[in-house]
Amino acid sequence: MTLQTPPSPHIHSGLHVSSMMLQVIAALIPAIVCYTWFFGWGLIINSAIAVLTALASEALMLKLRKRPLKPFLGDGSAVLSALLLALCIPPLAPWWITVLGVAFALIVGKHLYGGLGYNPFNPAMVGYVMLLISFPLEMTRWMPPFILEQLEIGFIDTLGVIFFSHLPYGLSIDALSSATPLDAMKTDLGLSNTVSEILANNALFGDFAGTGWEWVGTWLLLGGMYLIYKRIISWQIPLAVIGSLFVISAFFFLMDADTYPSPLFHIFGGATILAAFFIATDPVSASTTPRGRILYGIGIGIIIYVIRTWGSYPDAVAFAVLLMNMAAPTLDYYTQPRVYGHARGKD
Amino acid sequence: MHRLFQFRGGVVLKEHKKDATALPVQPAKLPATLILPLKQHIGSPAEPVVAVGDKVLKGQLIARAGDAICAPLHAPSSGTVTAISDHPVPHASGMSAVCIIIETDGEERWRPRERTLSDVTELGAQELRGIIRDAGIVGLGGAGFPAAVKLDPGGRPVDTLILNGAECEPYITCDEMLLREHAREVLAGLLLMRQALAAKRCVVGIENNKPKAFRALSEAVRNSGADVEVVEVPTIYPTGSEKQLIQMLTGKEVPSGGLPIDIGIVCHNVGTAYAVYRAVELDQPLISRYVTIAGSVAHARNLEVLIGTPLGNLIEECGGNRDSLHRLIVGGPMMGTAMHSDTVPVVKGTNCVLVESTTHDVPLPSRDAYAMPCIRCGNCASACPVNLLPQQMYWYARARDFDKIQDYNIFDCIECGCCDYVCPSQIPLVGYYRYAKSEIWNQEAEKRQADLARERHQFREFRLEREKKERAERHKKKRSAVTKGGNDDKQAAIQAAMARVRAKKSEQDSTPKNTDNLTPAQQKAIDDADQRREEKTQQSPSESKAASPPDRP
Amino acid sequence: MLSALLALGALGILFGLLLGYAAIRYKVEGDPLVEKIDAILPQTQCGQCGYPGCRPYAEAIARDEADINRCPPGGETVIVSLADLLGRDPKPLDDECGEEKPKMVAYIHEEICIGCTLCIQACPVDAILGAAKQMHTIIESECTGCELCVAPCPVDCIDMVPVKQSLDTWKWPAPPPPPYEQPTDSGPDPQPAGAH
Amino acid sequence: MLRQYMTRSALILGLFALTGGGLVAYIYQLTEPHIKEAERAYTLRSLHAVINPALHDNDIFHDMITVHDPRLLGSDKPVPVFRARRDGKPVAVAIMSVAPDGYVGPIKLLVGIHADGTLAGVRVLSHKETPGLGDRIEERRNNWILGFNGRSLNNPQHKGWRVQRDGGIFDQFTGATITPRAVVKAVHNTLTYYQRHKERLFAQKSVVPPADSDDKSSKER
Amino acid sequence: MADNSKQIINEGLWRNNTALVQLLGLCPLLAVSGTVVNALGLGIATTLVLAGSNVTVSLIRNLVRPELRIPTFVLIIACFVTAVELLMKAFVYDLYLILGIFIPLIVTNCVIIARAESFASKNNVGRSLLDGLSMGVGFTLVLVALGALREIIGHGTLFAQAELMFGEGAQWLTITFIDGYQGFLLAILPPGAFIGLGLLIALKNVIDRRADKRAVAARQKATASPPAEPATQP
Amino acid sequence: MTEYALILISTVLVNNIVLVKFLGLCPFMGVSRKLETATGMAMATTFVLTLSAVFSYLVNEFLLTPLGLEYLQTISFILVIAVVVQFTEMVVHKTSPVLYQVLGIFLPLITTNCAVLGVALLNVQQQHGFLESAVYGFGAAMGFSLVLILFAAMRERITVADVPEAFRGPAIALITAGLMSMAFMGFVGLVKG
Ligand SMILES: Cc1cc2nc3c(=O)[nH]c(=O)nc-3n(C[C@H](O)[C@H](O)[C@H](O)COP(=O)(O)O)c2cc1C
Ligand SMILES: Cc1cc2nc3c(=O)[nH]c(=O)nc-3n(C[C@H](O)[C@H](O)[C@H](O)COP(=O)(O)O)c2cc1C
Ligand SMILES: Cc1cc2nc3c(=O)[nH]c(=O)nc-3n(C[C@H](O)[C@H](O)[C@H](O)COP(=O)(O)O)c2cc1C
Ligand SMILES: Cc1cc2nc3c(=O)[nH]c(=O)nc-3n(C[C@H](O)[C@H](O)[C@H](O)CO)c2cc1C
Ligand code: SF4
Ligand code: SF4
Ligand code: SF4
Ligand code: SF4
Ligand code: FES
Repeated sequence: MTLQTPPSPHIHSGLHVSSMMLQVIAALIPAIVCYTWFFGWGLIINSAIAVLTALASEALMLKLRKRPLKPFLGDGSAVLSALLLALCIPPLAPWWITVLGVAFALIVGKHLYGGLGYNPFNPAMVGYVMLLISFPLEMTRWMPPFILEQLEIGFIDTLGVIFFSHLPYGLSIDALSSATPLDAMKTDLGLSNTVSEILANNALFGDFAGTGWEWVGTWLLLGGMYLIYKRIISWQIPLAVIGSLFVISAFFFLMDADTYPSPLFHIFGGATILAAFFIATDPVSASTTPRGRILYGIGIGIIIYVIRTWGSYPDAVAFAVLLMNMAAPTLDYYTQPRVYGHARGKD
Repeated sequence: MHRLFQFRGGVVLKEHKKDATALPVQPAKLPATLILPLKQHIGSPAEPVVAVGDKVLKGQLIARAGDAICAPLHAPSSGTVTAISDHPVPHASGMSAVCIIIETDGEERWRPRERTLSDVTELGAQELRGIIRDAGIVGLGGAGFPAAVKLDPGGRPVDTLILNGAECEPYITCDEMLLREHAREVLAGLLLMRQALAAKRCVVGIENNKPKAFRALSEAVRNSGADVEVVEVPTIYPTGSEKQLIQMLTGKEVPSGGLPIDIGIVCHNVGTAYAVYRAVELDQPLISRYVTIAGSVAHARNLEVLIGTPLGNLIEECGGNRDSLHRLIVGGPMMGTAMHSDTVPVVKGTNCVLVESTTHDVPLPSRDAYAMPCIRCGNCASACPVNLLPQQMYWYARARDFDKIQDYNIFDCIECGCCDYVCPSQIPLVGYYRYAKSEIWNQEAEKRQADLARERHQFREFRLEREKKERAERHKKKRSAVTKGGNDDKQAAIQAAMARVRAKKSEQDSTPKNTDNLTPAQQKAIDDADQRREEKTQQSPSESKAASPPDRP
Repeated sequence: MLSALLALGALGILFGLLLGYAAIRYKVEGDPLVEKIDAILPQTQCGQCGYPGCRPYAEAIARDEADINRCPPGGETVIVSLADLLGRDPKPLDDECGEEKPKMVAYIHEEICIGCTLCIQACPVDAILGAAKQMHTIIESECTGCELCVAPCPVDCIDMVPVKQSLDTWKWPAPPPPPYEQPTDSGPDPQPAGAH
Repeated sequence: MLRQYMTRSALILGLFALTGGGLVAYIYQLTEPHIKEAERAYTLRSLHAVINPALHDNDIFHDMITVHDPRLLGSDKPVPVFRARRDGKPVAVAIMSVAPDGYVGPIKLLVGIHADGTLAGVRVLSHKETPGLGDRIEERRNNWILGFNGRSLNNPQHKGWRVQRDGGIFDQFTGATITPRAVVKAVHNTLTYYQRHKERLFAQKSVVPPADSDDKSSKER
Repeated sequence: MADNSKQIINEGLWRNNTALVQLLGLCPLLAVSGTVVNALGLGIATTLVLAGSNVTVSLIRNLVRPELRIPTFVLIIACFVTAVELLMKAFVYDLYLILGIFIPLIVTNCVIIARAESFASKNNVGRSLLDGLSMGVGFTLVLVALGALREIIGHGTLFAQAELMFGEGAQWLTITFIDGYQGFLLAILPPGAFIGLGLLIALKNVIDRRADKRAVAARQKATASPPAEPATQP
Repeated sequence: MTEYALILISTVLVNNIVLVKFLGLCPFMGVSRKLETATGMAMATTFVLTLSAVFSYLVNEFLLTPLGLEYLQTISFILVIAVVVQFTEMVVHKTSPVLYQVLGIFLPLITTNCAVLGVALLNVQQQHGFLESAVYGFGAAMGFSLVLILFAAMRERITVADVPEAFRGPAIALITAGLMSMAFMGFVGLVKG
């Protein structure tokens, strides 16, 4: 009888990568349901396309790299990336947008680096930014929430739009597309309107951010809280992202409320909440030291605000995340925590 | 109430301490052979003072301490020395080392008492340390460092003596049972240690999952009226680690690369205190200890085991099946070492034998068959009690970047395994750190060797150069002497030739040129060789052809 | 045309003066690089690199005359360190120099030795003891395993034996890479090269 | 020693500089006329895209002045104005004005205006707008820019000089309103400038275009 | 010698290709590979300068002293570049405008100084010329390949604006693959340049590895066959 | 003052010399294998780039323009750069062995860094004044240093990643640079002009 001689420790908590991923997916579901309620079946269809593409790309790359499929297809990370990317794509975007984005995300953003755990950039955001800079037209064609336009396009109609660019009877593409609240705000500010005028004159804006969007944001917030509670994500990144965005937007808002929208608008507008809890927290591409995570989050918050306010893009979450992904290894290197028994102040 | 300071990180583990504390401790059965590795401690191996065939008495010295950091060895029972040879020892490598093997005679005959009992409170520190050293006591809590050395503050003031009764690993209960059954003796041992150290205060830390042990010791303290604080500490792994316990009890941190004594603290295990008591008061050297046997055995329990008892005997005694063993861990599930064989003996530092067999339900929830890639989730860093970045160290260990890994302070890692335990990718992190550490040590050793080789090579170059020059000089002299010609020069030429002969002769007589600057070890090697040479020249050269290659020193 | 010539000529002369001045004024001698390279080499002094010892090889590298992958005793570790130091890409060991082998030491069968002293003359680190017509012995702790003493021995009494492992020299093996990361085919392998 | 060394260094480098410089200068002299011609031809091509060459008989390339009006012409640097004449009488001007508020950055325009104030043509000289969205102002991609031909300050009336979405008559692009808006505004401003300074624009004495200043402006593409 | 020049050519075109292996001259490579025509234009200009400077450096290689080496080489290169620049300005002005600052920057194209330093300053004129030409052509080939890749993916065309280089008559050269192709902007934008070159290098790795494997297999066969031969003999 | 700040933001982020303007790519790819060397290169380049931007401005303004010799810009600028680099190297080598250890091997490489000549030429092209030229040069150098250091830290991680064989080394590094440049596109429009 030969005895097993693995190194210590000989027991394990039983935590597993796939269970983490599954919990994150679970935390997204309420928000997805809410999104569908306000914006129709588009997201569900896109998600399905995205997940299928993700699994196919992942399987293809694993085959090419001669790696076993089972542990990696089953780990849930590809599905999660796909869902997060689908959440960022306009609900009525043509199918090939989703396919291209997800495939790029997983092949270039993830597998060229060695797959799970090795990608320095957030794959979903790599896919998204690629789409945004390559297909700005398709990627900026959002739709208004149903309750505003009194229109409701059903499942079949949505399929028609996504797969065949086939518009439902009696609807023009213009009726189906509208800017996001952030986009509208930016455009109108460019026309020298004041924030309060803009908010008052456009039904797109709800109680504190965009109609519909604010509810999606709330559900995402709850989901994120759940993840923090379960210790799937650390508190540092979400807090730093939202905190820094709040501080900097409050500063400008207090200086000049006419040209700078309120902190609440910034936090619930666009993809801030999604980014803070689900995207910036992607463990693989984020900073991993406690202090590094705080700086990483602050960086994201500030970049989001700077680009939103002075740059060309109405929302900047994806850029901010990628930019800070870039900085993460450097941050990790320079923010090593003080080790037990080492003098304070000298890291 | 004593103020507690929280250390960072750590994990809460599931307890498995109930089973083994149900039965009282009793001595284990006397095994037929006792196997006593010469090195059961940190430091140099002990040197045998008995020969094969010698009869020994229980407690008799069988190997003496060679230098300062060493511990002598005593016969745990009476019997005959049957061999002094290689035998598997409890080591992760599964390798063998030199052991004294004693066949017991079952008589358990003690050696005569060496010291008559005096009033121990009057013993001086030096005397106490002498007794402790001669009793072969090493730390019983883990590392096995000779206790007498640790009890010598070397002139530095000792503020606090900490007695470590935390016993934070699941399954292990030997310290708890010891406290429950011998609280008074442990306390006495503690006071003796304090006497040796002249420590200002004494604190005993006991995890709050051992209320009985805590009560027993508190009562003993109250009864004796001694000035000792007994403190309950929270049950978080690894409170039992010296550094973490010190931080928890005093709020101080042992400086990196330093020792607790540097901040005026000495920490000992409760078992060590008990051993000190027995050595000083009862004149009994360290020949037995409490050992927990747990896991896939019918009766998990603690036994008082003679040092040298093979593990297999203990497993059988507790109703385990030696044939269906799957994994055999010496120590706890977090820090313990998996053995290659169950014939290895209990040594002084063995506190627990954890058995996992294929026939019993497997009690240990272990890692998956293989690891996923690290997803940098940082769970490991949150769990690390030393505040390291395990994920980075893993990353560089994998990449064999041993310079970088030292930037991440790998040598502060206490190998507690917390990071490993919480890692969702189930990576054998500690395995990587051990690998990296031993590679680094090895590289350093090689570097030292290379430096030595460079030095010797340079010296040789220098020597050759010198010889060449000398030769050239001589040559020149000779030539000039010859070319001068004339009668009176003849004389000079003859003299020069004679000088040459003399020089050559003295060169041959003196030791070879390449042995100018030697270390004692080298000198010894030379002497040995010379001796062999001498022997050889007496006997005929072809006789001892089968000489084996010498071992590396 | 003329102004162009003048302007450029003037610039050229000015800069030439400046650099000529600096070349003399700030002249530096010696090359600390050799020391650094030499510190990395294993000092086996075996000459497998094609140079008569480690230092000459170090000098050759510093002069950019020799590649960094010519030292078999140093193996991959040395190549990687050199690549790091010199900012080059590591490459596999040049197989014309030899291959990486486990560390060995020489052992003289003392009963065969005739005391010819040829091995002493060959040993680059004076690791052999003995005198004419007397038995010779290797000082094991000094022997670098360079094998240079093996060939000269007229009676073939020198063997290279592997360094014996003890508990103190034992190394923890690297945990085996998970099966999915086993290198799939040839090419550089980023994984630790398995257990030692 | 030092002096000698320095002089030798200086001589060597000076010699090389001299030889090289001589050769280059020689080539320069050979190619200079060609270069001048190429530059002229290049600018003329743009100019002729906005002003029909049949309409004038002067050397429009050299009949140039620079004017300065940051508010209406969108640039705080002097802006070149080329003048077309027939028989000495003013026919048209081409103004290199700038639309400063493009989506990404300023958009350089060449606005051709007939003497009567109608637009002869507008072209985009350089811009940084989003490819695929804002870049449809280029003639290469879309003939939107030709929609200015024939317009004037009164055609449409003031309110009409906007994109449709803001209540004007000019198309915008789906998903990109800002770029056309900026261009429309800049063209309107340029027209206004012309209206105000018409007389002076033709009267002022021409400066020979410094060869590199206009090659610079076109280089930035 | 024949073998030697073959080796020089092989080095330049493939084995030690400046762009794919040495990773030198990346700036122009990435910046002007938006279309094939631009790429070709810059490639030719670079090759000319490379060959010219290699020859000159090789001629004067014994004249310079250490502290002046780099300044002198750079000076020579700069003269060639300025000459090329002036010529381009005079005769292909439109192309000159598009290539813009990257014409003068040929001076700092690391390839050129690297070849001057590591080859021309140690070899005779003939070999230096050959080296310059093969390195330059190797560089141009990669430049054109990258240009083609980006142009096809980005615009769906090939040889667009050929008239810039070959005059108005050359418009027919332009090939349009898909009419109404919207374009995949990523390929034309800066990121596309980096990623495209990355893919080309990966492609070269794959090809090399295949070749290596084949060579190894061939060698094994060669060593394995001799014992087999006697068996085939009657 | 804001003018200079804008130039800085523009050169560091919006028109990053490496990722957007495509200058200085060879050192960017060549000396980014290790964080420490990258830091050394960044420091050396910052010094030389700023200095040569200033000197080139002076040569252009007071020698070439008055004589109408603009076509000799390339030649004279590169001479200036080569001399600045060479001089710096010799001085550092002699006066500060420590600094030379850090920077020594990078200095000669800087001559052939397009960014240095590029900045000198761009300064002329954009008609920058003295201070503007200096700030522009410094900003470009900061932009270079920023991405070089970030890139080096990323590469250290990528080299130990399980990258597919064909992509190991320069291929994946270039793709990373591509993704970095994609991220930098987010700054488009931050400074109009
Ligand atoms: C290599 C080594 C050297 C030590 N040297 C001393 C020493 O000189 N004096 C001392 O009091 N303790 C010394 N110790 C003991 C430590 O202070 C500590 O108590 C011992 O390592 C037990 O700690 P552990 O079981 O937590 O690992 C040494 C320990 C080791 C491992
Ligand atoms: C992670 C870890 C856990 C430990 N747990 C205990 C423990 O529970 N009880 C104990 O006495 N020693 C424990 N030790 C050993 C102590 O650090 C220390 O070596 C010992 O208390 C010193 O006493 P000794 O010299 O008397 O053995 C642990 C060490 C480590 C590194
Ligand atoms: C990636 C991206 C690029 C854009 N590029 C341009 C552009 O080049 N020109 C422009 O006018 N608007 C551009 N926009 C702005 C939006 O499309 C903006 O909403 C639009 O100009 C407002 O007009 P709309 O109401 O017609 O959508 C861009 C937006 C995004 C997200
Ligand atoms: C908390 C959390 C957040 C995640 N966020 C992302 C994300 O933003 N984008 C993404 O592609 N994958 C995300 N993942 C999935 C996974 O980490 C990712 O695919 C890895 O980058 C793949 O190596 C996330 C996973 C977790 C646990
Ligand atoms: S816990 Fe495991 S997966 Fe998470 S960062 Fe640490 S090593 Fe990586
Ligand atoms: S084993 Fe080392 S790294 Fe891991 S938690 Fe313990 S001290 Fe930290
Ligand atoms: S091969 Fe290595 S060990 Fe041997 S001489 Fe050369 S450098 Fe030294
Ligand atoms: S004894 Fe032999 S093998 Fe050892 S160092 Fe000397 S010559 Fe080399
Ligand atoms: S080509 Fe630009 S730095 Fe080399």
